[in-house]
Amino acid sequence: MKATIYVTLKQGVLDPQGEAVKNSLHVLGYQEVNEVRVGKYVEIWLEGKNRAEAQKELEEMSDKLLANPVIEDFRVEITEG
Amino acid sequence: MKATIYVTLKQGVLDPQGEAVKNSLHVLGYQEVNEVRVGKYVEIWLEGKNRAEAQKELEEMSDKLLANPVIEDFRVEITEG
Amino acid sequence: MKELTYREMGLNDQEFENIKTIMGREPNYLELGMFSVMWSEHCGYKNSRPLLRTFPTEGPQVVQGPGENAGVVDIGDNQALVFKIESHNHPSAIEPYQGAATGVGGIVRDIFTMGARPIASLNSLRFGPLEDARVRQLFSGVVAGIAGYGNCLGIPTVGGEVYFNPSYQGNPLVNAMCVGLVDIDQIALAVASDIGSPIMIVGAKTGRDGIHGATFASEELSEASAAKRPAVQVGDPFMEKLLIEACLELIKEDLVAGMQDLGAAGLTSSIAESASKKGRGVMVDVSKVPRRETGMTPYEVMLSESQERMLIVPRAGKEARIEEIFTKWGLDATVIGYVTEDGMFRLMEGNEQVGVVPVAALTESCPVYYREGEEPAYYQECRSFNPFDLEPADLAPALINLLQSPNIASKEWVYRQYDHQVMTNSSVLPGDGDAAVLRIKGRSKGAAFTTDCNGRLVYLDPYQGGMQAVCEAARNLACVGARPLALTNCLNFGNPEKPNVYWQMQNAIKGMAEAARALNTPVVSGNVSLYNESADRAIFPTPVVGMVGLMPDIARRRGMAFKDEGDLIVLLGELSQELGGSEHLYLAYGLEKGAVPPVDLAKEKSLIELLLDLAEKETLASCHDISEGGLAVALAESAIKGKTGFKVNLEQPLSRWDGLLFSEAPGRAVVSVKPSKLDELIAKAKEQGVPCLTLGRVEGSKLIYQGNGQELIGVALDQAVSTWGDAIRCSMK
Amino acid sequence: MKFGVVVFPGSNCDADCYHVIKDVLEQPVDYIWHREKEIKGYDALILPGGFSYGDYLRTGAIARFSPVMPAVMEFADQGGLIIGICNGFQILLEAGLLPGAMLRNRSLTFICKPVWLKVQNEATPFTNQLQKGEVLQIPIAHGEGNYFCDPSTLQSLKDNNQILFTYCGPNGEEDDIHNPNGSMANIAGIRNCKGNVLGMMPHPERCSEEVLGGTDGFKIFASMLKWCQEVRL
Ligand SMILES: Nc1ncnc2c1ncn2[C@@H]1O[C@H](COP(=O)(O)OP(=O)(O)O)[C@@H](O)[C@H]1O
Ligand SMILES: [Mg+2]
Repeated sequence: MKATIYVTLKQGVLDPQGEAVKNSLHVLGYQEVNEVRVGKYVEIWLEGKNRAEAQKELEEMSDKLLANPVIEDFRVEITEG
Repeated sequence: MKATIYVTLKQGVLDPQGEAVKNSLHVLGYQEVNEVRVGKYVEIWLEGKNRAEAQKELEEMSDKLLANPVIEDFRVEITEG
Repeated sequence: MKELTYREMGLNDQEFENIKTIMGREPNYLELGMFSVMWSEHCGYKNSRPLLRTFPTEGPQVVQGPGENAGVVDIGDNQALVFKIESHNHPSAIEPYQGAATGVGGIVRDIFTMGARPIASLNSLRFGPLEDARVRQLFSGVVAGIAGYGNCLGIPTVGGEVYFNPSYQGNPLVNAMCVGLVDIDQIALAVASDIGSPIMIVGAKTGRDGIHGATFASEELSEASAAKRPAVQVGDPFMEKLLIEACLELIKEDLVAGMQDLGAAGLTSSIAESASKKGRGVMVDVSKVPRRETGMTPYEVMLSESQERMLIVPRAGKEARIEEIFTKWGLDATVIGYVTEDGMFRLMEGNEQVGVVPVAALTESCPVYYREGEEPAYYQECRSFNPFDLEPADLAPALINLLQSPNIASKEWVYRQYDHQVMTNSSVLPGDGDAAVLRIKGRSKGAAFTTDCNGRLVYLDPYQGGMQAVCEAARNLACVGARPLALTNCLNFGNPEKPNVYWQMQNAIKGMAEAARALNTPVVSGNVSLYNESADRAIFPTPVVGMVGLMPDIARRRGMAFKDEGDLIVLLGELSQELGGSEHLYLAYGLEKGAVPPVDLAKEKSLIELLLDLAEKETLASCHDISEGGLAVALAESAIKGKTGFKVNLEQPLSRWDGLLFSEAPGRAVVSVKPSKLDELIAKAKEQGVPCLTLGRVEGSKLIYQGNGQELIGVALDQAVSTWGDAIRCSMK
Repeated sequence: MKFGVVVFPGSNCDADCYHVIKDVLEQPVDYIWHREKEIKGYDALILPGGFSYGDYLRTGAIARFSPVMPAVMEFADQGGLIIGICNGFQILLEAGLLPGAMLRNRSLTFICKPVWLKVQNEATPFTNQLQKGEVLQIPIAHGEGNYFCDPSTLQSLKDNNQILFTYCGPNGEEDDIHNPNGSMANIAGIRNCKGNVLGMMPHPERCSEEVLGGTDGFKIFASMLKWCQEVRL
């Protein structure tokens, strides 16, 4: 089974990286870009488990390790299997 | 309009971060995890443009700046508007 | 954001009454918020100010004492060192990486705000035991945060200290120190004087980060604090780097009348502090402040602790040039108000007045509490404990345990993550000496820096422990060959409203002040962090001392590593048996007790003078002070560093040896010399009246400790190296 | 010999390189601000270490689009000497002046420590004062120095002797234990085909004076000077 976890900075948390990317896109002439936020995209391949169990476990993993709940939100998506 | 760009390491490029995450997940008792790959998840909000144009520009941005073709693949997805 | 009551803002009923009296009316929400942050311990020092006054703050070397963003000491040639240490304990407990990173950012701003180029960072860290997974997470997060921010700025992190003890389990300590170099005629101060001159803000946009951070830093950590927690500040070291370069350019061209960083309590504090110096007022339009988020209220704007922002008061007619420089660095400066005559802090939103407070009310009127200390019960009980009532432990295992104790073991796992060589000045690197040594480009002189505090000793005997912290710092500087000049300090204590905690503060500060006087190292800056308590207990009182020193010729710097086979090993200072408060007692018996070996300031002073004298004559091959782990560990460390063995022999009538080997009595150092220089050493020691005892020689590949000619401990060098070298790295795997 | 040190926002070894050239090598040197569009009258450029643009997104990724870069590439075309150190190396990779890319250190941590380097090719403008096989000690300080390229690129690097420095042990052991960051083939520094552009992760400017504990790094700057004064003329 394959799952994808999207980790993004919480609303209102400064994203220096996004700022830097936006500015450089402007320099490259892409003026139409208003905002950029950079997050993490984690792909996990795992065995056995039914979807429900897996979902639960993946949420745990994200909360414990993949995301930093203090500044980040996450979303779990089981993409295959 | 909002777009999302997924940047992932090419097949065959080793992913030290993914490896590390996998190992710590095992330590945390999630033995069922077989592989982990960590990529970037870039959200871009932009103005005007029709979908087609936007798609084209976003591909450019990704190719030039957001991803490094030597080690990374990318996928552009226009999510809203 | 739901409205807080004055109590939730951390003000007590009496303080609220005072505010109403000062104002002659009920303050509005914005005004109340401003009072609450300015009157917090973090900004107002309401509990500590009476004690801080007892510090010696003057001396011929002092250019600027406490009261500015950082202290300044003269190092000759129209040059000065600008330095300060500051805590970021609570933010780091919540989010270790960002908490530590923004801690570095904050102290670095204090330094370049003075017009100085930051040249070195140090940090003093305290955590619970490494066996705890959460602690390991905190530890690695904090170290990564310091590295992430400091490395990006290109300021070398050259030193510091790390201790692990259960008392810090729920409340880690993260103190960051920064040192800057400035030409004395270029020092900038935080003042807004010329009436009508504009006030500019530059750097990051203002968001809702860390609102009430200052208040938050003035309360005990609890489950609740997690909920109450303001949006965590995220650091942007790249923005800070641009600010450093741009601001130093302004100073170089003499374009600013006043410059102030935005730290705790954000705009409120930095504007109030700048205005108060000359009794000025200000008119500020909050709607002009560039925002990162929409719909922010004046309250949120004025209390935000968004990082990487500076306040600039330009010299008349220099605005244009200032704009130019900021534009060059890709920064935009915005005028948000101007200086007024009437001493009032006026806040507008567009053309509506949203608040007005007398500047002095926020600064000078901050209440001061003269509290009563009370000697805690544990004090006498611990003092009266006699370690010699214990069965002596096996010596060899005891030494191994000491070498692998994370409080003594190599800190390489930490400093490898810090760029400690950028700026190409570092000439005694982390781990190689008792203090960091930097060359001053274009001069033959060098500067040395260290931070020190043994919280356990301060807990057992605040007065002795406070003296110790200052003495150890000075001794460490003398060991590398630098003369101690002045100190900064970060007073990490528990809740001052508890008489036992206040007693700890009183006595620790008394000890620090006496030692600072005796050693002629005045206090020129510092920071106070109180309420360091978690559910179950207060931390060990931990008044961290950061000290700077000067050596006339950097060629005479000294490391701790033994050099050549055949060199003689000499103890400077007395043989001691006292085990009170030692790491050995803790490791071998689980005890944190005993009378703390007393400091003799006169002896400390003569040891320091001797070490400086020997540096000038380049008599010594190596020099290492005796601290945690005692004589045995000091010898082992010099051997490990020198990749060589040694043989020493101790003589005494007593039958037990644990005292002699592991006592942490102050005022001592282990040195090595070429045999040809022994007489010179002995003569010098006599002159200074420092006892001087030849213990043995550098030789072979084994660490051999003898007592009255019998081998007490024999450890292979390789074993010592791996035991000491791998301890922390392995527990962090 | 005239040097130019290119300064990007966030460069932080620019002053260190400037100091080595001016005060140790005793040659003329200027800073070149990243907004400059023209580079004239220089014999060699240094792209210094640091965190250009905070190294956000990828190290060197944003700097590579600085206004100065076209001029830097033209300078390279015309055969001018370019040495990219640490972040400078990363920028050269992103700009395509050198092949390959940098991944995060396999330890995932920043590493600051002295390492040993084996000189693989002495017949270059950057190594002519060194011996093939000679072992140097030079410090590294980076979080992303884990060099990667595809197998065919690696082969051509080898075939054209483009690998100048590899990580090794004190006695030249080119093994995994002495590979600090996981770099492919222990690669620490490479040059372009033409031979006038060098990228290396270690910091020679940090060990060019006794007071800093070593002078091995100086030999690289000395080689550039020698090449400029003799070989080239
Ligand atoms: N423990 C201390 N010893 C000496 N000076 C101190 C101490 N604590 C604070 N100070 C001084 O009080 C002033 C205000 O401190 P602080 O509020 O930390 O400054 P900032 O607003 O720049 O952070 C500074 O000059 C600081 O050096
Ligand atoms: Mg300040």
